[in-house]
Amino acid sequence: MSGVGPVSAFYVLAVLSIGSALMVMAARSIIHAVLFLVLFFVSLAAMFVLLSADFVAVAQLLVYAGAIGVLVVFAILLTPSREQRGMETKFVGPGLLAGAVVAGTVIFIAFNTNWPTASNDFPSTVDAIGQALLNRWALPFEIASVLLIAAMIGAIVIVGGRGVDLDPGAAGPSARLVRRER
Amino acid sequence: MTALSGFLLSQWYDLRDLGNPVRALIDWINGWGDGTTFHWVGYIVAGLIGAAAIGLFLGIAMLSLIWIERKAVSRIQIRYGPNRTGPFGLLQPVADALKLMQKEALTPLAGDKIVFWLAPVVIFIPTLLVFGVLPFGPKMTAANISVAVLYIVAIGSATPLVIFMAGWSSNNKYSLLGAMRGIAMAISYEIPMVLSLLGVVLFTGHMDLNGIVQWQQKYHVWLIVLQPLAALTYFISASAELNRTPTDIAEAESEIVAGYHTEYSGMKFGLFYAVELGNALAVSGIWATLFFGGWWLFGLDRWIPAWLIFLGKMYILYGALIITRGTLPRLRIDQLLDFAWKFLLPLALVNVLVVALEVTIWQENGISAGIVLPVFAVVNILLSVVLVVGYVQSFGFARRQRPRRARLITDTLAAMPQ
Amino acid sequence: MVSLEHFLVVGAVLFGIGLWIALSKRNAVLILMGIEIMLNAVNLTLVAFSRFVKSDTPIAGHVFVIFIITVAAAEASVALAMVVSVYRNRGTIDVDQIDLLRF
Amino acid sequence: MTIQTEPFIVNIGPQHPSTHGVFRMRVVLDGEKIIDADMVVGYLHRSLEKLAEERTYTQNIPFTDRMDYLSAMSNNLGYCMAVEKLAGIRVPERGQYLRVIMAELQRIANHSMAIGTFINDCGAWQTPLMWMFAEREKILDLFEMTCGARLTCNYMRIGGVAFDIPDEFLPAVNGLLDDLPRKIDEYEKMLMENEILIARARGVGTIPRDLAISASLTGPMIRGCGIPFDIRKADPYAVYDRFDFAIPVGENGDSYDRFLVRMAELRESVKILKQAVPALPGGPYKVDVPLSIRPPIGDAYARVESPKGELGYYIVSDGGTAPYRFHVRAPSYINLSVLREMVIGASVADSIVSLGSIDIVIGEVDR
Repeated sequence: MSGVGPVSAFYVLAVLSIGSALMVMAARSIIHAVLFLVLFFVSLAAMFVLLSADFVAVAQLLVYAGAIGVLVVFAILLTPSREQRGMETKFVGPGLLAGAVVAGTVIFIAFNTNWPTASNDFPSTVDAIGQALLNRWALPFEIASVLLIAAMIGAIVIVGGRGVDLDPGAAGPSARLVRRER
Repeated sequence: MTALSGFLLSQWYDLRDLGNPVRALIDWINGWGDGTTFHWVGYIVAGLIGAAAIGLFLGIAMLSLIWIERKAVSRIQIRYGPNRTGPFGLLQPVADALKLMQKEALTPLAGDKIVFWLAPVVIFIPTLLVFGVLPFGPKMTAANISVAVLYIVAIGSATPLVIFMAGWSSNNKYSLLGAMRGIAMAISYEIPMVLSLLGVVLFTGHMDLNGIVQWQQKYHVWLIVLQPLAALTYFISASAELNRTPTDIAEAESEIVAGYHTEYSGMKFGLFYAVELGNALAVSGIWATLFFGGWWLFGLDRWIPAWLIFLGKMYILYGALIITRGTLPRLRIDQLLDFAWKFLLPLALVNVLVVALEVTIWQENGISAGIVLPVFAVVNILLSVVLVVGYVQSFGFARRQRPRRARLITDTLAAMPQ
Repeated sequence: MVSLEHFLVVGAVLFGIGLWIALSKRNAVLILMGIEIMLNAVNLTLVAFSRFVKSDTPIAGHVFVIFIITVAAAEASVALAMVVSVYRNRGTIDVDQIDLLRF
Repeated sequence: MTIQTEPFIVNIGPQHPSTHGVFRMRVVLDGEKIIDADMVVGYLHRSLEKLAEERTYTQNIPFTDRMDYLSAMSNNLGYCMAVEKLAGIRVPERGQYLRVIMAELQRIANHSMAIGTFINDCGAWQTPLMWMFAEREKILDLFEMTCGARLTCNYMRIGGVAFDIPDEFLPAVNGLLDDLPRKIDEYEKMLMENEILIARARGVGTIPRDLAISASLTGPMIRGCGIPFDIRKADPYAVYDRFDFAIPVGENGDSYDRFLVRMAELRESVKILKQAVPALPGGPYKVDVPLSIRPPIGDAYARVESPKGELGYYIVSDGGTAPYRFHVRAPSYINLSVLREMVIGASVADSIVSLGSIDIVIGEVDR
């Protein structure tokens, strides 16, 4: 992959994705964290486009940026967190260490392996993925559908048949303004 | 004739395809130097021209839509509508925009200022991006991507998050209520929307919008004839995501003031307003492309510029949105969600099933399209009429209300309940 | 010139950040967000492999990513449902406080 | 398993698109459900009742215009009737008929407005409101023709009406009466069978019959509950006992029934007008009454069926030129008192529909 466009796009997207991932860690408010997470998802989708994986990119946008982002927002609003400070446990240092060790190992491996490289540029990934999903990987495909149904039922059962009570006022900046009645 | 057409057509001045002059320009740029060095300049110029074209088109379209909508709605409401600024009030949108720019842009003190400022800007992005894939003509797509149908859905699914940003950062209870309503509705209506689009993709075997238009051109039929159910469910669910009147619960004026943009003033409010119009235009554009043949009009597109046909269809279908806005009252949120889950979702599922069956029959037996498509059309139209009418008859609200008129009593004493 | 290693480095760094978030945050939703970042890092690596590594079925990388996205969606929905449920029962989603291993 | 949710307080109003003025409803919400509600009124209080004690009886008539500014004629009528009762003045026939004609025109105008705003509260984007406004405009034109004012007419006088009608008034009324039934048909077709409207208003804001009686609701509010209480029939004033008309009642007492009752009352008003206009007698339209009238010591209560319900005026006289005590039984205020029962347990959207179906005018609530 060469040329001015793709290379500069890669560096911009790399900085964007790593930066937004770091901001998820550093964000003061949990809503800001979610917004940075969505930015991270979007920049990763752009990265997939750069890798000429159009379908995966669009699926990433649809599922992560659309569905999971909204889901996380819902969960945050349903579970108002009283305190915004002290979001970190005492494992900040060890966690950073662990992350650095894992990342370092992977980078070390990446540079010390002789990858058999080729340039697989798929002209249209939709056709190819469709064929692959329904022929070679038909069984995992079916299992995935079962998994999705199981997850749906499971989520409904866990949250309970009592109906979801939305409590929008208790989250976000307005949490401070809430006064208890009764 | 052939010599004449060769002289007149497919040159840079052939206005049937506005892409021609752009292509001529790009070819000229690519020819600089030894013919390969300056390709990146052409790359950037092409992108800039595409973005500028979409931006310019959207700007003009929004200004025109403000006038059209105000005028049409006022006709529905037996008013004159704007008629003071310029001939027929044509300068009213400009006056509106100037007024909005002059107004003070307030920021709530206790809100989240960065997110508050960001939301009206970010909400423009999905609108712009959708117009990037709409085919205005056979070769007039800013970005012809192979997964355009899925792309549209994916882009659209980002909007509720921006609505949430606007509602949450305002630190206003009405805004937050509106944002939550908007998100709940967007999630519910996305499913029937995707399913109705799935029917189209299954039937045509194309996921790029131009391919779908060309399919309709090839078989000489509009897809609404073949898939009325998908057209209906798409139109309802897409217009539900637009926050326009029958379904504008996210900014329900009479209930929660203005929903998620209660706190916005000046041009920031103007941006929300413009995005609403732009999204409505985008939906009518997608509807025109998928179900009404896009830039193709039974061969007329050879003589009339294709982009004019597309624009005409887009504006005519926008009229449907104006009429629904002017005539229908708003539903309550639980009724809207019920409608999505209990009416649109089953219909869309039935549509997908029927389409899958029909495609299988068609492809497996290799029947010629001339025989099979009319049959499908008749079957599908009958099926959709039966389903919709049957649903309304058995579950509609009108069934349950008994006295259509108030009881009239002349002898009040005798009728007084004891 | 961008090669496979570039993408692998980005993927590794993202994985590390995800791990850091998942290990060090107190809020269950944030931990979940860390896990999502880790999954996405893996997705990036897989797509990069599929694009750059010689193989008979290079599309396998994309298919794997599709499955991961599916599983991630299922995981996120169930996990968030559990978070909501735990909050209702315990009144907190602080993982330090949820140590009874039962409702 | 108890679900922990924190209620939060929302002020619906005093600045809100659909509180019909400066009415404030302080609700405690649980999600979208209202668990408690407080009504706060008084933002438009002008102490009309106290001011009236300082002015002569005739000077008080303009005050009544400004209470329910959407039905000024009915307000004038009730006040003049109370003073006439106190002073023992008999109004000539022509004056009585003119009063009835004006009051019924006013009822049509008011109900047009009430129905229009009610459907606006249900979420229509102003189309029905504008259509209804078109009818109201024609009636306001008639008022302008008669007394020069459109909204605050100040037309009734103690002992009759202020002016006789101009020559072009009766043809205009007849034209309107020929036109109106067709228009009402059109509105019924447009609104009554609208599924969305039925879905929004049916079963919303239901008032039980015994609550309606014990809260002393009047007007379309109580008739919506199925009780045919109408002052025009129960305690006929002016010349209402000479006309043949019916009292429309609803069945369940929900918002939709109140809307139906108002729709039917449009038709009944047209019926009364069609009888009253041809029967308009000649003769004087007013008896001569001194400008600063001094009624004998005593008190009087007169009530009329204003479009919103029983509008009563209680006046105590100490023999001077100004009333000693002046009290108004305002139907908007008393009908509003059940709003709390209507909205608790409902959602925000439903509470707005309930409020819209009461048809309040803040000028009358606060006086």
